[in-house]
Amino acid sequence: MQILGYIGWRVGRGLLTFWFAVTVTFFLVRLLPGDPVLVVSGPEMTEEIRAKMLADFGLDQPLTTQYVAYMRELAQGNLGVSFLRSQPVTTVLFERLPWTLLLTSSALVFTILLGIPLGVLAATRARGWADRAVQVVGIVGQSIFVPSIGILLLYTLGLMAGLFPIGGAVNPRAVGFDRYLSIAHHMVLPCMTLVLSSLAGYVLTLRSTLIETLGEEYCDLARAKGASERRVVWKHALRNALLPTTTLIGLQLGFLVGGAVLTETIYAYPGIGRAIYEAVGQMDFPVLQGAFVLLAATVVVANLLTDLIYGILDPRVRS
Amino acid sequence: MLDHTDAPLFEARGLSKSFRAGGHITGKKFNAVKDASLKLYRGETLGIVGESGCGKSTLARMLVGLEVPDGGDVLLRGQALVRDKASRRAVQMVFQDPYLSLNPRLTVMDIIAEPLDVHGLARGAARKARVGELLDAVGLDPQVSSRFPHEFSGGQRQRIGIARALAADPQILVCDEPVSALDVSVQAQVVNLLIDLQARFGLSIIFIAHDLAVVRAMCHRTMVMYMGRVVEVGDTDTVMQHPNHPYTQMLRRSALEPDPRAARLARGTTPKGEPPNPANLPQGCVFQSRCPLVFATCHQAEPDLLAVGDQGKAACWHLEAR
Amino acid sequence: MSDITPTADIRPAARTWRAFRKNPLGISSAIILLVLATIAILAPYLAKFPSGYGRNILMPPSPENWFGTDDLGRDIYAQIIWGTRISMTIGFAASSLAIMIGVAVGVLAAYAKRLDAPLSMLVDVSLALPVLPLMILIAALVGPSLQTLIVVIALFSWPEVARVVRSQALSVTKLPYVDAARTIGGSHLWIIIRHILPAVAPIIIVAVVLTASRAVLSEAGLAFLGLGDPETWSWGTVLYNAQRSGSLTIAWWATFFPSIAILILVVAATLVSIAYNDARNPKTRES
Amino acid sequence: MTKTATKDLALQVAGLNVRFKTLRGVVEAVSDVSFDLPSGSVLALVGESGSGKSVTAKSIMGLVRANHAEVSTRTLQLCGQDLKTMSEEGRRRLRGAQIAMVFQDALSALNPVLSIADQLGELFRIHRQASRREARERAIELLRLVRIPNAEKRVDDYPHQFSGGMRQRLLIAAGIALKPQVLIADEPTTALDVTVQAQILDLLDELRSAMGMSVMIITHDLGVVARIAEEVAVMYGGRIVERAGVEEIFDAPRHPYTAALLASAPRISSRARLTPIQGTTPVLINPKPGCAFAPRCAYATPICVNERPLLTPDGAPHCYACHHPMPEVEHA
Amino acid sequence: QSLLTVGTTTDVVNFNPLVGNSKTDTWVTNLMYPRLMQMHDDGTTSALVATDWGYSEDGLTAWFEIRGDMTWSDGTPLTAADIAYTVTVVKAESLGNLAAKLGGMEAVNAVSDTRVEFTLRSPDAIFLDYIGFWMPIVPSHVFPETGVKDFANDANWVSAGPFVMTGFERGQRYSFVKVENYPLVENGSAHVDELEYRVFPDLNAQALALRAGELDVIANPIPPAIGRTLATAPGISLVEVPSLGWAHLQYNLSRDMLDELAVRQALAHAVDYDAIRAIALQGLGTSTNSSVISPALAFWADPDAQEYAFDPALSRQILEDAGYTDANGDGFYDGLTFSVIYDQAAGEVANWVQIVKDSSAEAGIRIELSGMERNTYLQRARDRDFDLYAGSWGVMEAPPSYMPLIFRANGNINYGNINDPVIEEMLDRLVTAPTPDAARPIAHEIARYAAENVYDNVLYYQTFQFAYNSDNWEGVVPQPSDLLSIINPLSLASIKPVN
Ligand SMILES: Nc1ncnc2c1ncn2[C@@H]1O[C@H](COP(=O)(O)OP(=O)(O)OP(=O)(O)O)[C@@H](O)[C@H]1O
Ligand SMILES: Nc1ncnc2c1ncn2[C@@H]1O[C@H](COP(=O)(O)OP(=O)(O)OP(=O)(O)O)[C@@H](O)[C@H]1O
Ligand SMILES: [Mg+2]
Ligand SMILES: [Mg+2]
Repeated sequence: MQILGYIGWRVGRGLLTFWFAVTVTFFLVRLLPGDPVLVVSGPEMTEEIRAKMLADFGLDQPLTTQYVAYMRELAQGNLGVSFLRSQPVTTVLFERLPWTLLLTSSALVFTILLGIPLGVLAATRARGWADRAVQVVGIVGQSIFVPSIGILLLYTLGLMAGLFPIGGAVNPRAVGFDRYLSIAHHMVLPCMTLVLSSLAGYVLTLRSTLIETLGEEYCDLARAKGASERRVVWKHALRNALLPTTTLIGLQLGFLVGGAVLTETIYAYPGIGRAIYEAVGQMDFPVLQGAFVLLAATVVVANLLTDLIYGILDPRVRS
Repeated sequence: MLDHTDAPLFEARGLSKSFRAGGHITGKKFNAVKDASLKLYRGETLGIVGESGCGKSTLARMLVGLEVPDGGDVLLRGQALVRDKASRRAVQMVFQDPYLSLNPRLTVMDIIAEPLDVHGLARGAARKARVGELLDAVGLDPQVSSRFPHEFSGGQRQRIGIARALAADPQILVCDEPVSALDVSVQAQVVNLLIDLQARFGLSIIFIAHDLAVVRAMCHRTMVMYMGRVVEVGDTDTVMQHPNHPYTQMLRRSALEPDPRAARLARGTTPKGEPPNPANLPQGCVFQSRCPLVFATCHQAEPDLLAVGDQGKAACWHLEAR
Repeated sequence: MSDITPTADIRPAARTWRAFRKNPLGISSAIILLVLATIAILAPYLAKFPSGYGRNILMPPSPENWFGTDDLGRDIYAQIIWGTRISMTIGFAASSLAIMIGVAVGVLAAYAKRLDAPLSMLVDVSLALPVLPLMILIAALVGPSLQTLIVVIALFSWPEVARVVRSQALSVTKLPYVDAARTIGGSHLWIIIRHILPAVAPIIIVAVVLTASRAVLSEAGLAFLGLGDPETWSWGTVLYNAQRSGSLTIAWWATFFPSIAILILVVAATLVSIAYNDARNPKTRES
Repeated sequence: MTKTATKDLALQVAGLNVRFKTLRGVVEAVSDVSFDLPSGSVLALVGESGSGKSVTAKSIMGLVRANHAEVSTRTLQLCGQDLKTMSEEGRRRLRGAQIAMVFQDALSALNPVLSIADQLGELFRIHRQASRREARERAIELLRLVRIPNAEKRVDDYPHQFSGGMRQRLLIAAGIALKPQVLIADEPTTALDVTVQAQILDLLDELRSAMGMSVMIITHDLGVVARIAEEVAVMYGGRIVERAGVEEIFDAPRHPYTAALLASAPRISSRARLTPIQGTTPVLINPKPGCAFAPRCAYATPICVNERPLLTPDGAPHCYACHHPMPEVEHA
Repeated sequence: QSLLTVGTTTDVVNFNPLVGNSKTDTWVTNLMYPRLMQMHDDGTTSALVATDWGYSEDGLTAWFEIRGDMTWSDGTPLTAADIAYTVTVVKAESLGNLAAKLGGMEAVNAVSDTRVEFTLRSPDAIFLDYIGFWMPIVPSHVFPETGVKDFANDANWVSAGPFVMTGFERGQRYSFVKVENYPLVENGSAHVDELEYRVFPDLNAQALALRAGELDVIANPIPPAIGRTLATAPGISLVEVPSLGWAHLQYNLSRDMLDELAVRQALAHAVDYDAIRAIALQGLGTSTNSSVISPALAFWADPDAQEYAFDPALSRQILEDAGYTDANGDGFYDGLTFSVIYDQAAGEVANWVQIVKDSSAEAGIRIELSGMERNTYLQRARDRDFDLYAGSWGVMEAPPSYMPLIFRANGNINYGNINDPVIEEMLDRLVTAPTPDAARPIAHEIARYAAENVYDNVLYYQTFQFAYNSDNWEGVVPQPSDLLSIINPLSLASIKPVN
């Protein structure tokens, strides 16, 4: 019952978050200056055409009316129709979302796979040179301007060494298993860039919590029980130290999922961040709004997953 | 023995406070304090003892206005205590942890003068003089006022905390386990200081502790709490030597004296059982799960506080039956 | 009765400083930050404002142009020096703004129990928003200028600040000395100003440094997408010029120097705050 | 010293020094601490906060590992095995199996994210190469041993699901799991209520006699010392200032500190005004040459300030470090 | 199976050629929806689908004869009815700029399978040229009767170009296969079997992809800086084509001071025209002699036009004569501060505004750069919310069609807010001139008048550079403007692998 209460509370919170994000972006998108129909027809368009187009998309209605209508449609899973493409927004965005999810989740997995051992290394050798090296490398990775590293990697590994394709997500002519290989091949550089830029956050958090955790009394007790240092670190300290890191992952997801714009730009990766950037230029409100809805949903779901993982890691949450 | 025929100076009537278990909003509600009443007379020290989590601090916090009771009243000279600055001054508190109850970023001067600043009681030279007086009163050299708390030992810090409370010119001092964090040797310093200050300023003191021996040394009357309820109250000597409530008896029996022969006698006589989960109490007396004397009535209803002897009261169905 | 032998203990702040001094990474990073700040202040003495065009376009670094020239023949060294000024201004202005909002929200949430749930929710939700796309949206539609950038970056950086301030303030509000101030009769404002703000001050210092460095990165990102202020020279603008003119892969100096400048600033800021946190935390301090 | 002579001693410590290099200076946490723990006996280490009790215990366990710490001993033997020359790996094998420790704060000493089965079973898995299943079985047995009801079910619970008293039992269970020769209990009851404290002390007593282990108990509660100890060592300022059998200590303390400590303790049986020890506990940073207690001592003379007294009479069952010991009293 | 990959920076916004307006849209739809005429480097048109055209004596009827051998990729013949259909729906649904041009048309009729006739309200000398070049022909049997505006056209394409689209993945690629019957090239169909547009948002990365052999052609014009490296890169060739539009600095006449001729003249003399062409454009720009008729338009060009001299001293003289002073001695005339709006992302413009800023400073005029995101910039231009506007027009091929738009008081792209009865009168004459020959002198007159009054400051017309992999491909057919360049249908149909 308690656990159900907890889950209910988290889900409720998630829904609230979702609603809030949708509302904020709805009004943001519409309250800002700029003329949506301009792009559709170009500056030479006449006044009548303009008025007609505004009416077509309901943009001449009061904002509140538009909002109510939008929420009603949203409840039925309808995100509206793109201004420019005469296509449902869902169609437009679902071409992009899977790529973003694929890229960011792979980056996340690699970040964690790399981050944990590096964090452990740094913490167990605190203040030693290995620790400093991990810190510096991690921080440098996080601080490099993404396009700079992107161009550098493309130039060296892509053009000079010819190891990786310069851009795109997949070679369309590859079929079957080759297709997966091709997807992986195309993903290496963008994924590497994302991992590099988010690794430090995890490593540093893990490092500092692990240092603290290793000083906890239960770690001393484990040592008193004759556990080897290795066991103390991996069995006793790590799970506890991972808790704040898990929270961090949840917090950074929004950043990661929406923040890959620069990476996607440089690597010509067909993600949703890039789609948003394009939609801004095109003032395609429905697509913009829809992208924010999807991102918010992704983040909310991911946060629920994080909560779940937290629950698995921390029995105190479960009961 | 103090005269208790006057009206009490300070009184609590039927105070209750409930919390959610675990502090989480999905937690189950339980009574941290339930229907607790007490009277405090001028110049007297009332001890409150009980096991950890029995609601001593919560009661104390309600008395000084840090916690808003769910029900019940706090009265000063028969008047309900309003939560304004001025009446706050009359009831001051001394905290348990001498390390965390002083702001490490302020000098001793600023710490002790805080009540003066808040109430605008003294400024400039007067402020300094008053702080000097207070430091002197708690046995510290007024010279130390420019130092920071971390430069003092636990006992000295506790003195600073007491000086701060005194700066507000209170009539009542609520001390929440002021000595439990201190070493025995220092404990005695603070206990003696409180006794002396009480005599000097005519203070009334509520003294919370879980160590019966300290209460014995310090308090005129003693109140015993269990699971948020007052189970016994009375003259300290009676409570210590002839406890009426089976819980008080159990406490008394478990307490160890620094005397090898006496202590060894206690071996193997320990009562079994642990306090129940406060969020999941059975119907009836709260002590039923550990009481050696439990009988049918105990499972049905909670006993009321009944007068026993001249001043004492206890809440037990056995006394009712007697 | 009063024999006060001061214990050999030192003040927490002094202890932090001593521990900080012992960390070579932290101390050298702090020096780097100071140097950058000096460059920002002394920019007019270090280089002429990069205006005018020259016929020597895209020249590699040389004695005349230490960092080479860009596609309009302008000196990149001068652009970097003046860029330091603008980038740091944006960083600190945005972070100051974000800190003000974040501290207000964080302290309020920690202090006023009733506001905690809604405010924490607000913070969590704001953290969940896709920040960069929203920044792009606003910057694009309002029109890029220094002020827009500062406000937009601040608008999306405060929740992080609010979160750390809240958790620190929360632990402070639970301390007995805050209770003590309440029993004395101190007003809410008194308690917040006298006890809570000073206690979160160290966190705020760290947050200023970190938020500022992130703001610099955000500015560079926005500038790179064409949303920078064209009137000024920030590091992001220099990079954007390189991108737009197509010199990104051709003239390494046009990309390298601004990237390095950003890198140095952000790395130094991060290392300083890590070293400071390590020095402040007795568990990680190691003595 | 012959081999047989050492056999009877479960633990032999001589000349233990522990120093910490800190920002404030060198903390001489433990200086020249020596004591023997005979097999099967209970030694109480008493002293005020900061007197070095925990550091002594941890250094015997080999758990003082911070790189700013410096540990040295003249002798450190566990049942005749020289720990001083032993490799870290060798000492690790002894920990938990032949020498075990019970910590003060059960809540922070139990790992919040591991089940009790994991935490207790771990001992068998490390030292006895037990299978996961077997380890769990043994954990259940242990829970029964320390009287935790419903052991089969509770073994899968997590620390936060137990009450304070039960957690302390869990720690004790971990301590006695492999029937060590020496059990060091660092303030095992300080955090507990008196009623629970009494239960725990009973349990310790019982287990000790059942298993015949030697116990070193650390406390600052004189009531606990009186209740459980056979031998007592009083620590002050990182040194042992007096060592004797429990009755001698309480009846005829020779060191003024011990006497003052006893006098300052409140008693339920009397409401006399307490006699505190004035002044404060010593600072362990760069200590002065004389007796650490001199500034607070009623009997101090200039020699006390200048010259540190040695523990005398050497090797005697009742020894003390004082220039002006309290008169020996005849007790009835 | 040969495959040609073409890089572009943006996605297709709309596959409906009658609606879409982005460059990539045109590049893609051009390959499927043919035009009646093609355009040459000098802005003249010639036959493509149309074989012959002309006006009636009174100028009120216009007609096209078209080839009879064209078919849609599904086998349906392409007939005059398709043209009539296209014209009808564009007019009926007011689709884009084309609709504006059809305002003066009364009716359209497919009189036979190969002849279509238009009834005009008044004579229009360039009606046929305009329709001929600007109107893509769409299949009437595929496109809907009504609601063409909402027709997404995003599947089952039917093409009468060299290629037909087979599918796309947004953000990644647009795939085509060749159409068997494309009689407009010698071969009768394209040489390559498959064609693919690939999206590379960043031009720098795109250039890397070309060098790495992942792209064969880059559709976007190459910025001069990249051009310099690609020129020397092995296996890559650059092709130059002229732009048919021009870049200009427009003064908003409804703003204070900008309504004074002296100020506009001073501004005009404060632009370092040579530097702009030499530095910002790396020599890839040609002077328009400050005329709104680009010399690239061989037929229309005015040989006597003269560029404003870059002469800051002269500017200062003019301003001082007009009474401007520099009281505070900061080197700038008091109050003479203008902000210039431009699209941050428009490569060359963003470059030369900086030059304009610096050279104007020499003349004591302060210019503030207000670069912005494209849409905001268009919006500001539309609202005439700027002092100075820097930008460029795409294809401005016939003065009678664009001059009214830029000079009439109600002209749609009269960004300068020009409101001058003199010019209105000249425009009336221009648009009713029965033949191009009759229109030309009037156009010259207008251009000169505009230049005298500094109604617009036309800076240059650009030479675009396009790059392709010449190791692997040959036979490109360049056409003018970045809209056609080397990825126009004829070019892509002619391009073939090097043996
Ligand atoms: N703010 C709070 N929220 C939730 N529960 C609380 C809160 N304050 C106290 N409690 C709970 O109320 C009960 C009584 O607590 P209280 O602190 O009054 O006990 P106590 O007798 O002072 O114990 P101790 O001897 O440990 O100080 C405990 O179970 C405690 O966990
Ligand atoms: N890791 C450490 N670094 C520096 N100083 C330390 C460290 N551990 C202990 N000390 C110091 O050593 C001295 C002895 O500490 P110890 O914990 O042994 O005292 P204790 O007698 O166990 O006190 P308590 O009764 O409070 O547990 C103290 O002054 C303490 O500050
Ligand atoms: Mg309490
Ligand atoms: Mg200890």
